[in-house]
Amino acid sequence: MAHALEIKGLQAWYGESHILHGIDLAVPQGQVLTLLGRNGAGRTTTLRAIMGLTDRRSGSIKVHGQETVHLPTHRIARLGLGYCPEERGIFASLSTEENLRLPPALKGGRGKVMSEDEIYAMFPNLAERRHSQGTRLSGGEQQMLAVARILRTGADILLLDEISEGLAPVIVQALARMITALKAQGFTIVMVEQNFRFAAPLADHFVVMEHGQVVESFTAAQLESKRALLDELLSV
Amino acid sequence: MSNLILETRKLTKEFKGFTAVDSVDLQVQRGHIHALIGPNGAGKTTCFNLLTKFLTPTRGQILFNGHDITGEKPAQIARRGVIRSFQISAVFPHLTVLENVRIGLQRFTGTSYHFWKGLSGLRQLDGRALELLELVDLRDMATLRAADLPYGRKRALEIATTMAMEPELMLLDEPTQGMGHEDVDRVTALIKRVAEGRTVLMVEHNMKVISSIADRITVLARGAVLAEGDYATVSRHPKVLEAYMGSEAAELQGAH
Amino acid sequence: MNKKPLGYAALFIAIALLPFLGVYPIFAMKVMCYALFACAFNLLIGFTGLLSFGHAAFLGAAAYAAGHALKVWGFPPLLGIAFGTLMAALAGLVFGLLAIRRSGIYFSMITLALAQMLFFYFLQAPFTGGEDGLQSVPRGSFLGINLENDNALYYLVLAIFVFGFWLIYRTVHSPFGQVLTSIRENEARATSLGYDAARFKLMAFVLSAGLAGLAGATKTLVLGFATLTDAIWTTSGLVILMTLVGGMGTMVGPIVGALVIIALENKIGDLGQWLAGVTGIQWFTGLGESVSLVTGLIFILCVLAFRRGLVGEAGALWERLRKPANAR
Amino acid sequence: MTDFFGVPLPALLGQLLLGLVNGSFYAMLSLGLAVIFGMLNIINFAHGALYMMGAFLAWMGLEYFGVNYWAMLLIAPLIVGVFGLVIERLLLQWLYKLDHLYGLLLTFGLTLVIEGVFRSFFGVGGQPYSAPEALQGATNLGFMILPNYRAWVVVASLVVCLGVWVLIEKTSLGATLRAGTENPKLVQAFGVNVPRLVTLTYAGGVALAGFAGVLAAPILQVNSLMGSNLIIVVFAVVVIGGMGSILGSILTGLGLGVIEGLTKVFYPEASNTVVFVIMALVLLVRPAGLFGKEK
Amino acid sequence: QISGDVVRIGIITDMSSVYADIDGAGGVEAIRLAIADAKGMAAGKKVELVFADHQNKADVAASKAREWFDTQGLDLLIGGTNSGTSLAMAKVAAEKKKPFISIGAGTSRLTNEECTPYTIHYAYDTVALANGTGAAVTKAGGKSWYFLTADYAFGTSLQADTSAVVTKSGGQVLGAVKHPLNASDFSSFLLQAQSSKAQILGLANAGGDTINAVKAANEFGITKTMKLAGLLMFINDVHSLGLKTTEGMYLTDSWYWNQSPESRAWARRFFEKMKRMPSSLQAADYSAVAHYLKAVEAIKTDDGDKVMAQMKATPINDFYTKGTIRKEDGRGVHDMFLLQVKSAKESTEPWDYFKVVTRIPGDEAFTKLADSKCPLVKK
Ligand SMILES: Nc1ncnc2c1ncn2[C@@H]1O[C@H](COP(=O)(O)OP(=O)(O)OP(=O)(O)O)[C@@H](O)[C@H]1O
Ligand SMILES: Nc1ncnc2c1ncn2[C@@H]1O[C@H](COP(=O)(O)OP(=O)(O)OP(=O)(O)O)[C@@H](O)[C@H]1O
Ligand SMILES: [Mg+2]
Ligand SMILES: [Mg+2]
Repeated sequence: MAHALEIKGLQAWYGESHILHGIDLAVPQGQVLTLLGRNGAGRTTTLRAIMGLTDRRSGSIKVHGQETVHLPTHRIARLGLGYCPEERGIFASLSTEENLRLPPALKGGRGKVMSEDEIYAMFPNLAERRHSQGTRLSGGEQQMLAVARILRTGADILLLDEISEGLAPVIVQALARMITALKAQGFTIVMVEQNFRFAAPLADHFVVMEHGQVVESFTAAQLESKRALLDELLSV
Repeated sequence: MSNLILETRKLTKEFKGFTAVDSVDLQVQRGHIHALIGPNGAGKTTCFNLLTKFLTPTRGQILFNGHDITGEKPAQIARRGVIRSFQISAVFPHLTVLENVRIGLQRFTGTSYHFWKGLSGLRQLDGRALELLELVDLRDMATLRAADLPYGRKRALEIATTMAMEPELMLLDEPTQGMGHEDVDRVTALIKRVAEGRTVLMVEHNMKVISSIADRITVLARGAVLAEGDYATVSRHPKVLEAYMGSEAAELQGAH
Repeated sequence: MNKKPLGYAALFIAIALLPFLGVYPIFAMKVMCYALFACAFNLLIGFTGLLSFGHAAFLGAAAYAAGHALKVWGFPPLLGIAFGTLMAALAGLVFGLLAIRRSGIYFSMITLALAQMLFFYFLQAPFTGGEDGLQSVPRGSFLGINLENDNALYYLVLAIFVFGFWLIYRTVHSPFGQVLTSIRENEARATSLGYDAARFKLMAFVLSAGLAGLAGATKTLVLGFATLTDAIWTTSGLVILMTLVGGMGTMVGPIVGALVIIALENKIGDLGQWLAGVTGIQWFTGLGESVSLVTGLIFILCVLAFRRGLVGEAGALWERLRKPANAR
Repeated sequence: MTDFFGVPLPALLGQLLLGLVNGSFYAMLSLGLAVIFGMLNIINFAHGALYMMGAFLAWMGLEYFGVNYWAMLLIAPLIVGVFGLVIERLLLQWLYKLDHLYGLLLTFGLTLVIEGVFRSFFGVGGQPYSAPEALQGATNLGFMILPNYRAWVVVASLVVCLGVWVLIEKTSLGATLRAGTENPKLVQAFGVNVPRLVTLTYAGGVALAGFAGVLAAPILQVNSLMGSNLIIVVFAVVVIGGMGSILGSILTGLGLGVIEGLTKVFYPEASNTVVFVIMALVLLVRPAGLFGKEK
Repeated sequence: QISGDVVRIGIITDMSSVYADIDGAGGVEAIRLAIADAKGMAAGKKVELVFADHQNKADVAASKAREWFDTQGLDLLIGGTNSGTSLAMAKVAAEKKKPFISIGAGTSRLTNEECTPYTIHYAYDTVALANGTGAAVTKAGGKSWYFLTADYAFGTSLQADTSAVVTKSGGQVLGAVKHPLNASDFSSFLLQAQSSKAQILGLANAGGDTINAVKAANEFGITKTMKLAGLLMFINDVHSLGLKTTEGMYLTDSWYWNQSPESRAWARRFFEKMKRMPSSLQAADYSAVAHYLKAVEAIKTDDGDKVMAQMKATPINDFYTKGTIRKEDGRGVHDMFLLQVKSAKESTEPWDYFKVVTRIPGDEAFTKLADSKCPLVKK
């Protein structure tokens, strides 16, 4: 099976502090991988390192087989990556609509390009607040916008950081349905989730991180057998 | 004194033709942990901002202990004993954990404008500061820089600093957001502990937290009050189910 | 822990001995005035996080006010200086009320613009003598000691300098200073704790303006004149440079910076000629005519490579040298 | 003839028009500052020096290479832009992670250096430069004689300002620019080459200054200090306008030019300070400036 | 008795800023020429020159002067341009009892309120300029005046002095408009001036302001109806404006390089070195130092009091001027010239800019002793 994303020995630093100590991950095309771990385990950092947003990194990151560790961020993105950051990153000076339209279509992306109508159908809140300034949206609305934004670009590998955070239960359910749908359409997804109940039914693979290292890695099928271990690792 | 510590009357906030908070009559009982919940964009944070005057209400009144505080400035309101926390963590990153709390305590010494005094006066406050840190399990981290704390601990520090102000009313905006389960439980317990003898008004999405500590819940939707009551009442309210909790309601008890 | 006061005491005693070591008293006094000016500026930028680009206004306001009081009204020296300081603080209050509500770069630009307005006032007002300056300000006498004597004046200036420095040190290490720090770190949070951030910043600003005024008034007494140079915007730039070169947010940095910059301003011509002599490169003879060019280069260099300034970098080096030693 | 506070109406109209000419310079310079500030978060103190450079380039082009005004109107901004490119790559790019004030300080140092270099080559005296043949002479508007060149200045700068405004507020490139202003890393993570965008923005912003310089050369004295006198006033304009919007900086620039022009009639002594007085008043009422947004 | 066995001369002037062109490095070069002409010797001892840039800062000028007097045994201090610095240096020199010659300062206070026994004000002052231009132009037919005045001490006093002279000479002042320093745009002010219908527009300003004003006057066709008179202008200003814009303007100066064969000869020498023609100040630098060296040579001492007495006792007589230094207040008194800018056609060679309209005798140009406010003048 072709790996959409393949990471070997990834190390990353913020300034002087060494955060990731050799991460190995492989995500097959069209599957969902969830990164679990306690606060500060380095999951966000892993996603940022993939995008080249850490101060320094080393190791190997292959996107559709192409080495990217030496590439600048925008070149990496153009290989078909869509990143939804933990802090959402909604632009205050842009309206909701402009925020949505901001990310350019990625030439390298092989994913399905969602139309604006489809997006507004998925998030009616956004349709309603279409012309208001990006950061005037409520916390949850911003979260929706951040996810919606990368679905337009044709990225086929999505990196989603804590997207269920701060959302009302109804919306969380909608998101879960969306991810299932995206998966069915062939998107490859790497999720960071705190909300295990949200992530559990969606993922094909689970990776547990601790102190910048992978401590456990298993498939959905093995989930039940790993429950006890997980409880211990995550104190769920 | 009346049993109501905080009351709003027809509190309204409009942003360029959009009504974020729509004549809300909120009544918070002294000694309660009062939760404010609602779908995203319901106007909860805006409500907080109005109560602390980080935003100016378009209409309506805010009464604290029976005084009309609608016209007061943020710092004034804080001095009355209404202290808020922020949705994103707010500590003084380059000060030590101890100093963070001491800044809060310092206000009561009345020396804050004394630029000719030494710091020795402030050291007397260290004892009280450490007590507060003890309360949130931060005592052994007292000498660290706040910036070096893990996220969950920062929230705890924030609560300790807020406590230092001896608030009558604490406003907490999503205190458990972005926390691991471990920390969520810790902070929930913490809130319960610190709420003794004072009043807490909190915004929260985590139903487990709400169900375990809230005495009373107000549900906002589209800027207006949708329902109010204790957890049992609210969680069965059909409109709340529809607007907020979704089909998950049945299993709500075990959420998260 | 208590080594610091000792260090400062040593520094001041060393300064007190300078005239005996053949150092030019007027030069040393001028450096002290600018050092105090820079320290006052540093109180804002280094400890409150506000970059004022108009501090020359306070230096100038005090210089003219003190000069006028001493010369025309015949005030005794200390009273004249006090008057100048007061006027600067007053100007600081007005500037502060207008500027303090904006932060960051806006604050800098507003202070710059207000200072420019004051400059035009000084230029046009009759009592300042326009571009001739306010000349022949008498030094007078203090406690019966004739201050026309450079050495006598030297110790008076030293005393003023030590007082100013002490006040700044006190302010930084006071309850007030703590609140300032917290406001610099997170203004919204400080407000929510009940601190009226604007009032604290305003007070710091007035304090800094007053101290800058103290420096300006003293300078007038030392040199015997006040001119537009004191109030022009390039002087505001100069004090920033002094602080930057010495080290923002350090106590002694601005003093070192003032020394370096004043020495450079006075000696750069000699330096150029010396360099030309040593290297044989004729271009260096022109160095004396390129003060601002050299100043600009230092600015760029400092911002790019030595942001901590001389004192800051030295401190960092010291830390680095000490750490491995401890580890071993 | 109608009088207006003792000033004949035609004269007043004349002064208004002249104010507009000055306003055009303010508008163009504060616009450049606003664009650069937006994208790089740097207050480009060197803006005045680069404006001076534009004027000097116009003069040098004619003096040394016989290149005429019209060609220099294109070439000079280009050269200034390229120079900006070099500055950005060489110096500014290291400052983005730091506090804004370092950008201000660095460009302040840069101003001293640029002015110093020009001064050491060309002295401080002005250089003669006259308007191109086609624009010499004046038109009698009935109420005043308007030199053709001044009319051209107003038209040219209005066109340029409007063009920039459309580019930034109405195009997707503009949206990307605005987003890059806030969170460059994230925009880059969307696949936009942000460093290049930043460099080009700086180059574009200073090219505007260079363009203004060429426009100014026939009117004002071309000398090494012409920029530093102007830049502080432009700062005041920016504060009044509030830097919140591109349109704001243009309108404020023009408006203040006109107000300054009126002051020259009614109370000439104050014409240099009037901008600062207005600034103080505006700050009292609207701390964020006329068009600025409260944070 | 030459102190330190060397005659040390120092010049402190603006070498880097607004006034650097009219004095600056050229001034230093002129002094070098003067020393070279004395074969580098005076009273059998070597003559040395030191120079420094005061950056238009009075404190820099004063501290440099002080340092030179104290540590280098400076014998003569020359003050270049900028009034504030000259006033500050004069005080220092007086304290050290050494001669101080101010060349380029405009302020008349140097020989009035702030006079000292050791100050010589050599080339010109604002009174002389006012007298020169005001009287001569009015007599030449420019009867009605309007002023464009820089709104600070210098401009206002220049305007006041000139107005007085104009009225006295039978002219009429129709009004004035004040403009702030460094007003980049003069068009508004000029339109106001134009509507006064005066014959002469007196520019009571300096440097960049004058240049910008002249440029705008030309652009708005004001030069067609009014004649401009620059009250403080130097040849360098005309050079930077070009003849096309300045044609027909009046100005007063103490010297013009093309005024006599000796002047021409000296100016050539200067041109060789500096690649431009000297300003009157640079010529005055030469003249002042030469005058000093002759005095030292004559009395074989560099003692401050004696040299001052000698310099005041001997008339100046060189290519620059023929005149005296007034004993009581140190005012250099010599002829001034009303110059008019040639048209491009009339100009026959580079830097050939002026024709001399009238010569104004020194005692008419400068403040009369009777009017002096110098406390040293006994009345
Ligand atoms: N910009 C930064 N500079 C320095 N250290 C950082 C930075 N961002 C994160 N860290 C540190 O890196 C470590 C890993 O952080 P990361 O954000 O990847 O954790 P996480 O697993 O995503 O946790 P969370 O649930 O808090 O998001 C933490 O110790 C954190 O303090
Ligand atoms: N400054 C503003 N200008 C315009 N609209 C605003 C502004 N602030 C908030 N809003 C709008 O008001 C509504 C309420 O926002 P608020 O932040 O109070 O929601 P919330 O209840 O806290 O939601 P969440 O749980 O998602 O944080 C949202 O629709 C938001 O878009
Ligand atoms: Mg994370
Ligand atoms: Mg919220």
